[in-house]
Amino acid sequence: MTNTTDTASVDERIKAEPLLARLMKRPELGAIAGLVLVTGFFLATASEAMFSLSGVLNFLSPAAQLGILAIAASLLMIGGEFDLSIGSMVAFAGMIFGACVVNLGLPLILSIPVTLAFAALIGAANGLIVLRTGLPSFIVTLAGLFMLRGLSLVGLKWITGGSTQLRGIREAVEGDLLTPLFSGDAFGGLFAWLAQAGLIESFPNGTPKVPGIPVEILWFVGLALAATWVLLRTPAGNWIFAAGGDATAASNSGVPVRNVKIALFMLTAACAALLAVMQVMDAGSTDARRGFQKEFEAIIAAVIGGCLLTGGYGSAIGAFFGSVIFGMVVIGLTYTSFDQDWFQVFLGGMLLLAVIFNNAIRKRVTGER
Amino acid sequence: MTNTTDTASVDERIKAEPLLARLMKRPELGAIAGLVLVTGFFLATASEAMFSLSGVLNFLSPAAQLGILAIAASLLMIGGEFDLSIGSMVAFAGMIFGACVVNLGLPLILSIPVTLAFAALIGAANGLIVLRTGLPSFIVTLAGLFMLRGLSLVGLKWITGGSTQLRGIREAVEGDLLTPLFSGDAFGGLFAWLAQAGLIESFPNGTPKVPGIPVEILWFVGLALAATWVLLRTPAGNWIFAAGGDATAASNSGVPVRNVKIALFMLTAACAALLAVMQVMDAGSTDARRGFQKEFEAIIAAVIGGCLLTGGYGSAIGAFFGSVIFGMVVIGLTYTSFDQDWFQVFLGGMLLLAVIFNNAIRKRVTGER
Amino acid sequence: MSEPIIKLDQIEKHFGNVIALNGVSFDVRAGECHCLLGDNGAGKSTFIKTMSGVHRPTRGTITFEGRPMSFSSPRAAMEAGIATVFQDLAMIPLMSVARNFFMGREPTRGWGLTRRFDVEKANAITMAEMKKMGINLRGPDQAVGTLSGGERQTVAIARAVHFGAKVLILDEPTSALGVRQTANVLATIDKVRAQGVGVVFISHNVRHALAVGDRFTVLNRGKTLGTARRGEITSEQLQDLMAGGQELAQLESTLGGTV
Amino acid sequence: MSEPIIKLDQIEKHFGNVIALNGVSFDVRAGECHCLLGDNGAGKSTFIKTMSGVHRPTRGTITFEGRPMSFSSPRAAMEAGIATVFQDLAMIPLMSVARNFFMGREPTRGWGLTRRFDVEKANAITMAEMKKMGINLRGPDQAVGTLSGGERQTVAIARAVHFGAKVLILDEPTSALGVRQTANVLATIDKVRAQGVGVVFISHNVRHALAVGDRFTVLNRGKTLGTARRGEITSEQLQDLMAGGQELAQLESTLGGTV
Amino acid sequence: ADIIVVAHGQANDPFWSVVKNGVEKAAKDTGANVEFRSPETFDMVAMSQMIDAAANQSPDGIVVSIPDADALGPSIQRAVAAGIPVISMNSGSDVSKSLGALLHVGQDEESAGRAAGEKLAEMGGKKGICINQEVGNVALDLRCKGFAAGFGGETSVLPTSNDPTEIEAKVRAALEADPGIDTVMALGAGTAGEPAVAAVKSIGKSGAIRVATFDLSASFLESVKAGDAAFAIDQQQFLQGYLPVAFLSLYADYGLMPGGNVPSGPNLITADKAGQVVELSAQGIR
Ligand SMILES: Nc1ncnc2c1ncn2[C@@H]1O[C@H](COP(=O)(O)OP(=O)(O)OP(=O)(O)O)[C@@H](O)[C@H]1O
Ligand SMILES: Nc1ncnc2c1ncn2[C@@H]1O[C@H](COP(=O)(O)OP(=O)(O)OP(=O)(O)O)[C@@H](O)[C@H]1O
Ligand SMILES: [Mg+2]
Ligand SMILES: [Mg+2]
Repeated sequence: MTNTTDTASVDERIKAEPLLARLMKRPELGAIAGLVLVTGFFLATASEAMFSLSGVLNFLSPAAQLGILAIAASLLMIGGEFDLSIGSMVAFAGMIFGACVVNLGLPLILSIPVTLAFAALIGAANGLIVLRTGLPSFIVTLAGLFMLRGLSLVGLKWITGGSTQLRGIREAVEGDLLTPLFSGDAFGGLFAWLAQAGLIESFPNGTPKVPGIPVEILWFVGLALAATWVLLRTPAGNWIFAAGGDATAASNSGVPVRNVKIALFMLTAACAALLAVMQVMDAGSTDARRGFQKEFEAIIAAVIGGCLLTGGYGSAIGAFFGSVIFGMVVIGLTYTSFDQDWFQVFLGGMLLLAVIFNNAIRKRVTGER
Repeated sequence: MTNTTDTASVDERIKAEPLLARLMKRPELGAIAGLVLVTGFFLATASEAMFSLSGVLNFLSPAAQLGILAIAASLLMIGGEFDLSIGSMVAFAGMIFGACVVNLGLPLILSIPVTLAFAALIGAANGLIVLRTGLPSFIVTLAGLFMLRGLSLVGLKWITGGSTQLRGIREAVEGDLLTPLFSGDAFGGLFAWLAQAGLIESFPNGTPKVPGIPVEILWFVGLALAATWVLLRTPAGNWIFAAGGDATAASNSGVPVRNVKIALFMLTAACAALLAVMQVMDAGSTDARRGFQKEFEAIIAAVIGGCLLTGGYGSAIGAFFGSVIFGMVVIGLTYTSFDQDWFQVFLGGMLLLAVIFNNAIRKRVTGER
Repeated sequence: MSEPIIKLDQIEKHFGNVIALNGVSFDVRAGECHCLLGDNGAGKSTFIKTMSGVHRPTRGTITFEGRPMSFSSPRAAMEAGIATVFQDLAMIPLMSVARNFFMGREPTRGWGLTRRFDVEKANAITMAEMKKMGINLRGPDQAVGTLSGGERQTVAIARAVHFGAKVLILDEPTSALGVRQTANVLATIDKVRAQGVGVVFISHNVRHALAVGDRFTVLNRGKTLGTARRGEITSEQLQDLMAGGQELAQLESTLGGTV
Repeated sequence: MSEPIIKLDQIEKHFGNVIALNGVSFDVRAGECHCLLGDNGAGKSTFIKTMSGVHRPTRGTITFEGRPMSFSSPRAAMEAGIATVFQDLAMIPLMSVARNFFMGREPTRGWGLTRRFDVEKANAITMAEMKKMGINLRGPDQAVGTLSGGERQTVAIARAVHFGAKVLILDEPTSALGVRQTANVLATIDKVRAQGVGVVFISHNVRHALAVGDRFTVLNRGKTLGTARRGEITSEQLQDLMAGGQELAQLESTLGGTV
Repeated sequence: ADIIVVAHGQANDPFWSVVKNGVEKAAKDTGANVEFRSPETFDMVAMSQMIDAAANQSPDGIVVSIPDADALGPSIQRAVAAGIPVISMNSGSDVSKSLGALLHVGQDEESAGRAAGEKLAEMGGKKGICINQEVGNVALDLRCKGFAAGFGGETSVLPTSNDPTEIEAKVRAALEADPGIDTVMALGAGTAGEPAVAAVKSIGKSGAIRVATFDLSASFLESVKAGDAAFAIDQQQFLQGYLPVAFLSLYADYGLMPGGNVPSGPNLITADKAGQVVELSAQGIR
């Protein structure tokens, strides 16, 4: 071959690039600027209770629940599809799970896999319809949104004999070995010790004000790490980016686009079911309105975190930060002294500001125009 | 130049194509198959009152109200953008309009232009933010969704002194010359005559059961025709397709992409305001939840009608049929004897069936694979 | 010789930390074909994009017909009389051939509210211009996305030629073309040049460049290597310059001067 | 001569009412370079897409290594040992060069849960293969969308060559390449052919085809015009066939045999 | 008899599902053929169109709820003009007569709110929040308004979505941000009442902060029984579904109709009564 002089190592056509610029270019870290902005805002305006340990866990817990959906939704969006049925899936899977533990009396070790499998099956059906018909996933999963919501109502009424709420779940799962994995707080012992040692606040009776870290937060963090690992460090991650970037080109290059997409639909549905299990066990009951509009919020969180609606670009860590931003803004206003009538104005304004700020900082730092 | 033999007129590489196939290839007509399916379904299952004159107008009227939004949304989607704030805009513009006629006592000839201009201004702001920042319109107009909804609440409370409902609009616009253009029924005289002649049903007291054609239906049809004309027969239509198909390529080819997109955002917002004016005048009141989730339904109708979420493809006539299908399914259930609990299951199922049927028929007829 | 229609001076263009152009000067005169040559990644496409209003130069000046000029958009450049065939063609795959052909410059009929896109005229012109280039389209309403690579490229060239007013920029216009179509494009360049249009022609094919070029400017790694007039330079010298001045002897021996 | 690796017989392909291929037969043997030539829109790309599993033929049979075969997907064809450079390159613009290079065939490291995409290896191979083709990339993580046309084409070729097992299909691989890169690609074809790979080479450049081709099949309007061996046909005859058998004399005289 | 019910609440709303159960029971008891319809969201325009659709089918009676008299008035009047007997229920007691309805079965939202507010003030409340999970829904806004009027002390509205998790976090945030709050008024038992009880519990103030809710849910009633919550306001919406259908069917068959409005609530359910209601609530009857 030709003997070109090796100029790659010192290319005169590349300017030196500071570390910060290199970091901000990563879609994973784009949302950090928005998080900083929002945190700064609340530090300045909110009651200090918000950033006490219990206050932080209080807004992280809904953020985590949203995030479990948002991370899965972000993977699906990167893969080029939507799933609008995940909110309804939360209600539907909650019903299945409730029926398993209350009506059939199954232990968790059976109920949870059954619930997840059921959800994954429906996810696979969504995926198959999308791929078979070539219809946009928006419309197919929209039909799923309506149908699952309706079926939850019909099913709950049928199971309970007329009510839209199924109760008695907490009693049914009490004492099950798996319960602590899906509900309640983790590290209870540690926190009790810390409280005794006076390191964290406690009630007058000596029990810590914060009994532990809600398990959903651990799941949320774990899921974000796992999804990031898959996206960035496995062949499957490469396939997801490729399938979403250009399905034809990916398929022509040998990526099994169909399988990737179906797997993503299954994952998204299963994550919705996982959330349902946790919510139902925490609340002790489920009703037909659970998860209402969560699909929408999950997409919002993913987009705040830098996912493109057109697919092929985004990150799970972005969705993680997006969920935290969203959760913080939604709960945060309550800690401030603003008139609560302005809540929605404030919510919209903060979201827009956070995203614009992300964007502006990234452009400034990386020198894009 | 070279002298090629003229083979274009009789190209041996083209099979003869029946008229039906040529028609079904047009995005305008793709949704007809779904409409036929849905109509057939209701003919078979619904009370015959549904397809009486008054029954048809009854489901066409909500379809028309949705359609006014959906047609504008379809143009915007073809142009490659979304506007999620149109539902909230209905409430917001309704409030502005209500304040104009009730609180300021302005005549319609001033109130309506003021309302439309206000809306268009907000639309332009949406567009400018999208183009300036390069953020997806999804997230920008989502912020608009929250903010406008919140402002409607705050504004209504401020105007009415604490209530979220503004009343007395019917009285305020009564007698205004422009009122018949935006509310009530058209062709009242004709229908009265028809009833007298016994050609259409009438109440025992002799007034026709159907007092006329609701004006929103006329607006709906007019708008669909105008939008179709613009899309297919004007340079602006070509620019809309180009801007949505590939903004960079369009801009490189000399299409004023920015202006096109801003104009579309303004149009969409103005159509939402138009709907608000009609709804408010019809209902005589407005409240902070008007238009709730209409943005979503408008997108659904446009997608049923064949618009792609990725932009660059679709039609206004498709959105027209999509709205009629959606309106028919939503109201149609009222005429059947299905249990309301099953409504959502039914709605989702019908939508999916209609879209799949559209698709299958088109593929079959045009021989695509 | 006549004054240049457009003249670019010391153009630099940076993308983030990438320096794509590092001081390039270039001009085109009426009635000449100025070839822009160079290795892959030398910056040719980036350069002509700054010329046609797509990119704004990071540094450097543009003079159009004697006046300093900064095109705010491709549309502005177009209105000033610059027509471009981009390397990526700038076509909308979902739109029909005729609509792509007239995108941004639709012919109209009627006045006021009845002013409309003259579809019949657009269709007729498209078919005729394509046939001139040697492509018999099946119909003007075929989507561009279903055309073959060469057919698509021909649409882009026919479009630029049809609207080309003062400067015609062609970025590797013949890369996907068949023998006959290539001959037609080269003949077309010859023809419009004779009509006083200034042509900028980018190619990797030395023979094509030598066939129509009046001047030859070679870019290398974002910088100008120099400009030569027709007749001042041999095919071999040009080829060496285009390859970045590197030795081709070894290859040429194995493949027998085929490149 | 050896048995063909892949043999296609009387292939037809219709798109709706468009007949793109109307009975084309073709085969490739191990260690030969079979050129597929023809006018724009003749159906070359459509034909090689049926060969690599993208399209399913409307009619006709495919025989792979002696057994009838119908590839269900490009992945299946790839696994059977067919590597293709498509005319549109099949790259994802938003993804990095290295990720595109290994798309669908990622190298891994570790076992079980720690089995992961070996990014370092992928990066190193990508840089090395690109340099072999004459392109010095700035870095393996540059997005393909920001590469120049020729750089992008080189990625696609380097990828196919790297993975090419039994058949290597190249659809106009040299169209956007510079002088040096073209020479490299032709030399590469020569090399892999010597290793026993069957090469299908599509080009509009008669010189490139003659430089590496062993056999030449010409398509015209969806049909085979015939196949010739190297040496059986002159450059001029081939050129006439490629232009659909039409007179080029007039053009050649004005442009002096440049095409 | 053919009777159509058009309500503004959705079938999957726990409150309205009880109304619907009442309707179904009445249908079974009277043998009438009854259909229950409601728009997908709180949407007055859609609801008026549904009333028109109902009138088109010329049933023997229509039951409607009237949360917005201006918007629904013309449709109701059209139905009345067409000679269809109409009974209003749940909301609209003030306008029912003037629109031509035969009578009204229900509770006035504002006065129910006032009753709750008075009771909570009597229990010692000084500073309260009203959790509104559907701001802009006039019926819910009226409840908060009534609560504020009856309570007398300092009150504010806490707008939320209707996601229980979010409501719990927000209530907790509100209570932590302002330790002076001693009263929480929820506008729905399942959506807001239960999470509010959980929030109070999580900050260790069960009993110290009084939680009350509109409507019933079995879990909330158990909290009432256990002393974690103060009371629930029952408007016995089962009756709002049952009675109008029964009346209309009797009217159709025999021309019978009571002489005036039927108040179905409010009915405060406190710890002593909670026990007996739990089971019925679990079955969707209360
Ligand atoms: N948007 C961008 N961001 C970063 N680098 C870019 C961008 N656009 C171009 N480049 C880089 O600038 C250099 C010049 O690209 P350009 O497209 O101008 O080359 P070219 O001379 O047209 O090459 P070819 O002959 O292959 O078409 C290339 O190395 C390319 O990678
Ligand atoms: N999806 C499609 N739908 C309709 N027609 C198509 C489709 N794909 C290709 N064609 C038509 O089939 C014919 C053959 O196209 P093909 O891309 O195979 O040509 P080609 O020989 O590769 O030409 P080129 O040299 O220009 O690349 C063209 O006329 C094209 O318009
Ligand atoms: Mg280039
Ligand atoms: Mg081709």
